[in-house]
Amino acid sequence: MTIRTEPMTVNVGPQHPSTHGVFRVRITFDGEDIVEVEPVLGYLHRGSEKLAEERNYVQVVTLTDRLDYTSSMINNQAYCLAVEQLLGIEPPPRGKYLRTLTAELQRIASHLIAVGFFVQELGAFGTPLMYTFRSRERILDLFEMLCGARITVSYSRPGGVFADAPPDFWPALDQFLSDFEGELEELENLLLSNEILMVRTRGVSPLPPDVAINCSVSGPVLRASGINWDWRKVAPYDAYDQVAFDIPLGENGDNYDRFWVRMQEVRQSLRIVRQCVAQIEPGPVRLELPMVLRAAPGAEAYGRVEASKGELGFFLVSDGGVSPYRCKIRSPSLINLTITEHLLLGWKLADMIVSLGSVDINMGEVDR
Amino acid sequence: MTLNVVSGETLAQRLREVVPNSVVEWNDAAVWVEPNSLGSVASALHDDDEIDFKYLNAISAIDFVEHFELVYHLTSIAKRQTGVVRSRVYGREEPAAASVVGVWKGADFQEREIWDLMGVRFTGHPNMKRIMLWEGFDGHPLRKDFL
Amino acid sequence: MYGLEMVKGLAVTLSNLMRKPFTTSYPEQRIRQHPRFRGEEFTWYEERCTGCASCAKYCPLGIIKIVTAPSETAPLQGDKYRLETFDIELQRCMFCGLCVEACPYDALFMGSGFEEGQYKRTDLVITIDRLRQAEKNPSTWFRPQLEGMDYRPGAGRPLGWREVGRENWRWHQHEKAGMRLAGNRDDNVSSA
Amino acid sequence: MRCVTNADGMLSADGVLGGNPLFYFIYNAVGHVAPCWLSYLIAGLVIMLILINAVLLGAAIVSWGERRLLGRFQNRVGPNRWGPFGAFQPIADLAKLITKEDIIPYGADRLAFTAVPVIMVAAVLLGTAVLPFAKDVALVDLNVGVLFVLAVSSLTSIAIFTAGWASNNRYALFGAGRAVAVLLSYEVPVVLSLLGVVLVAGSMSLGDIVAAQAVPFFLVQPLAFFVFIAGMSAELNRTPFDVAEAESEIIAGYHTEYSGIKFALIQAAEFGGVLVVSGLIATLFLAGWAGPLADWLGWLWFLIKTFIGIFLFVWIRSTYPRLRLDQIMAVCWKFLMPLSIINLAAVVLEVFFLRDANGSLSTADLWIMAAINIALAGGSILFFGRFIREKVRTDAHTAIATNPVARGASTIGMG
Repeated sequence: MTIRTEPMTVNVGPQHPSTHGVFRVRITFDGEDIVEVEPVLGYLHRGSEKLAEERNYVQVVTLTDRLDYTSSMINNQAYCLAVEQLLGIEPPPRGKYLRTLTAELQRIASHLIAVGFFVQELGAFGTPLMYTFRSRERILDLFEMLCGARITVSYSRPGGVFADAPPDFWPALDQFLSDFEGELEELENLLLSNEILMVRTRGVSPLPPDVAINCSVSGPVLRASGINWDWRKVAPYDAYDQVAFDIPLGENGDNYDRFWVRMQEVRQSLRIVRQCVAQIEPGPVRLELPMVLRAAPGAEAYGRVEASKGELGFFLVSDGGVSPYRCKIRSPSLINLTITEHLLLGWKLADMIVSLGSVDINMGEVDR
Repeated sequence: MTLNVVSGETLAQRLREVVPNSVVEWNDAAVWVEPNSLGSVASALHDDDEIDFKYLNAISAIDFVEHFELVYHLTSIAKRQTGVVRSRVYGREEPAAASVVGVWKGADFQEREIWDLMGVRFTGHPNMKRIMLWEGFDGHPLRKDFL
Repeated sequence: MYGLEMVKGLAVTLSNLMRKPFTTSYPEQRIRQHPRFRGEEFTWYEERCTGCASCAKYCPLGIIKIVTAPSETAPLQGDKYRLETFDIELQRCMFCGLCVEACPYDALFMGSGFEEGQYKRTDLVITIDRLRQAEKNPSTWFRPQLEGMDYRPGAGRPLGWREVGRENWRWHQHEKAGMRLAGNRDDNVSSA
Repeated sequence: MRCVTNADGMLSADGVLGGNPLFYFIYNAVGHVAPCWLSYLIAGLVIMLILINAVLLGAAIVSWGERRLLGRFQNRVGPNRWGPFGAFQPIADLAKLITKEDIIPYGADRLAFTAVPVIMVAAVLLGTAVLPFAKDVALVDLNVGVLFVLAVSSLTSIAIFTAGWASNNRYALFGAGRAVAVLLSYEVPVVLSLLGVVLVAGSMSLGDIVAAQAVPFFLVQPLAFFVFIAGMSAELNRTPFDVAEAESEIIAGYHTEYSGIKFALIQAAEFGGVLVVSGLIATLFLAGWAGPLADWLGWLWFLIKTFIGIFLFVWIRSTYPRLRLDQIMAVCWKFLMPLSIINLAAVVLEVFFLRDANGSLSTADLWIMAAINIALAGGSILFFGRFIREKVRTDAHTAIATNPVARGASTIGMG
């Protein structure tokens, strides 16, 4: 006997406790099973690309802070790389190392948020989240020491970073690195092979590699599907060619793999930070550039980095003026959302939240 | 492990064999193609064994006032090479280009965004609606003449 | 396996029960603020300011409003302008610090406060009088000369205008033309 | 007419309030000036008022304690603003909630929507009626106490379903559907586990069950203890079975639309439920008021044991993620059901072989049972736990197998 059921359409978001900001999905449920998915975006659209056309090259750095507000350092870095490519300049080595170091610290912070909220969405009442935030606060403290702000850092500038680290930064960083080892271990003990977490996430919403490539997915989501693609390795920028690190790869591309890849990337980032601290040498951190930069008319540059969410690219076009003629932002979160339908269809309401969390989107970046 | 850049010339030669009358011009960095042949160009590049552009990085649209320019950054993950395909779309009232969603699903949101903000319509896109702004919004904000 | 990992998880949370909380109860306890903190209540030294409006031009949001007028009292001393308006619209400020970066004479500094709450939006606009009267606790952000001084903003020792410059600006006079120096508090240095 | 009576007078015959000294004190005092029926009513109402207030105050303390404990488990402070260690926080919350607007959503069934908080609180209060707080101190020592507790605790499921249905909200409907599925399923193993307890104690009266625990029943029947805790966390909607109000999935589940004083009542019912269930755990498995100097300090032992139960619930809540609805059903029917049946079978056999001529069990017998059952518990939890895990594993494997481009093992490894 089949039971006749009536599909029920539910608006999940934009004010849902766990849609990562103001993301909205219109979902049709059959009981608890998802039969239709339609993502609705744009609630945080601020027109960053248009704003960038009216600001000079340095001022745009402050806009990039606000794209993915959980990884501002990496956004700054990506934009500055694009501008440097546009101007044909290269920052001094210490600047490169500082950028690499801060980017990896930011990657740790961002992945900690991703993992914390992922487990929060699985229903753990705040505990893993508080543990991850405990470590993240330390990183943000380091950022405050470095550049006076915790989230909207504006640390990188075209031609380097705005200032060298203060002398008390290095002992604080060492202290953090040694403390974080234990905190990370605690987190792994709590989460990495917890049976409930495994049961909830293994085999759920798998993303096959061919779909991942076809949907232009990038970052940890792509690597969780088993594809060895990391811009830090493929086209090393800044000081990434000077440091050794591994790329964790998943097997099935399910929720657990995406979570696992992030946990492992935190370890690898820690490794990179340690190497940066060991290798960095005194010297200038920023090129002497005029305050108002000008690029050659018609110059174009596509600068990209491996941000915490995926490939973050800035496509800059210059018309010879003081501000970019066009500043296209290739945001990983938006393009990773292409797989929403693939991930959710056929799974249950409870898995929907977790799968969305495992993609780790950030609405500041999706809507821009 | 290095990243090769496929020059526009190579792309142009390949495209002229597979998709006739599609190539407009080329230089070292990129190849320019006809906007309404973008779909077949995309599948040609996607299926070609040598070029193997299975991964679409980004579609950018630039408003050069006299024309719109679409820039496709493409990557082959297996061959570790990148390339750029560009296309000029003329007209300001209802400029249109062929959609590449059938080839790269990742173009879905990006083409919708370009339609929304730049006003270039992609023919063949299954869901050509505004994405960031609401339906009924007047104008396309990223155009240079939008104030 | 077999629920042992779940027992391990219980052990982790139990060990944290005994640990000291890592949060602070904000109004009573305050975390240590770093000297580079970019805070509100900009510190501005009228003595150093020439009214060039570099900050206003460099502000990405255009929230700084500067109006200068020709000085009538002492035009021959090199002080051609006096400032009539120096408004910072704090409610739109994003504390990027680019105005500080742009200032060529070390006259504008980020502040060190972070508790600006007002009942009216207009009260959030910092006016020139408020800037004059405010206690000078400049942040060391983008001011390397302050970092070498072992100075901490908020530690209770305001800095006078002579101490904050990159070098001794001889051409700044103690009292500029047309200045109302009612709120000038740094007269520990005798006049030049 | 004077209605003075002594402790074994006419009123003890009806069983209700039997032997309660406070009751007789009030009854006698009022009886000097009032007719019999009125003094009976007044005495009863006073006792009930005391109990209701005690339970609601207890719920407030539980809510405060849970938040403090959760805070410390999560390495933060928890509520600490008002009163010593923030102890007046529940009062502040209540004051806030009472002053909030009481919203009944458009399209809601007003009567049902309003009745739900009342039903929920009533169910919790009813549960306390049979709890022995100390030696011979219970509102009523029903001879079917266990049955009564089970009956009133399932009232909650009706209330929750009504709430979900009456709210005219889809999230609430999700919550209601989930809650009913969970609550109805988990009744079965809980009842089966309590059957073992009743068998060993030889009585359904909670007072007798406490008296029978020469060896606490969590040692004699660890399986029943485990199943009861798991089942009760499901009935209380607590982690890892809190699907009915899973805040990350369906906002707040069945009470999404409740606000103001109604929300406060639902919260009171939830925390009161924790209190009552912890009291039940203390009574049924931790020997209730029994302990050194039980005649005078029985209430203290009861409180301590209740606190152990509360702590256990908070601890579990702070640690585990939530299971999915189908997995919760799997845990119930494939894991807890067999465990409770094994427990019941073992207890039946043991009682059959160990009991003496009158059908009662000595302390030595209980220790023997404890030894056998602990071994049995370990073995069967491992066995059935593996069973569940195997099932999940194959699920995962089929998912991979249907994946057309599944890759071989490739973990970290790339220079």
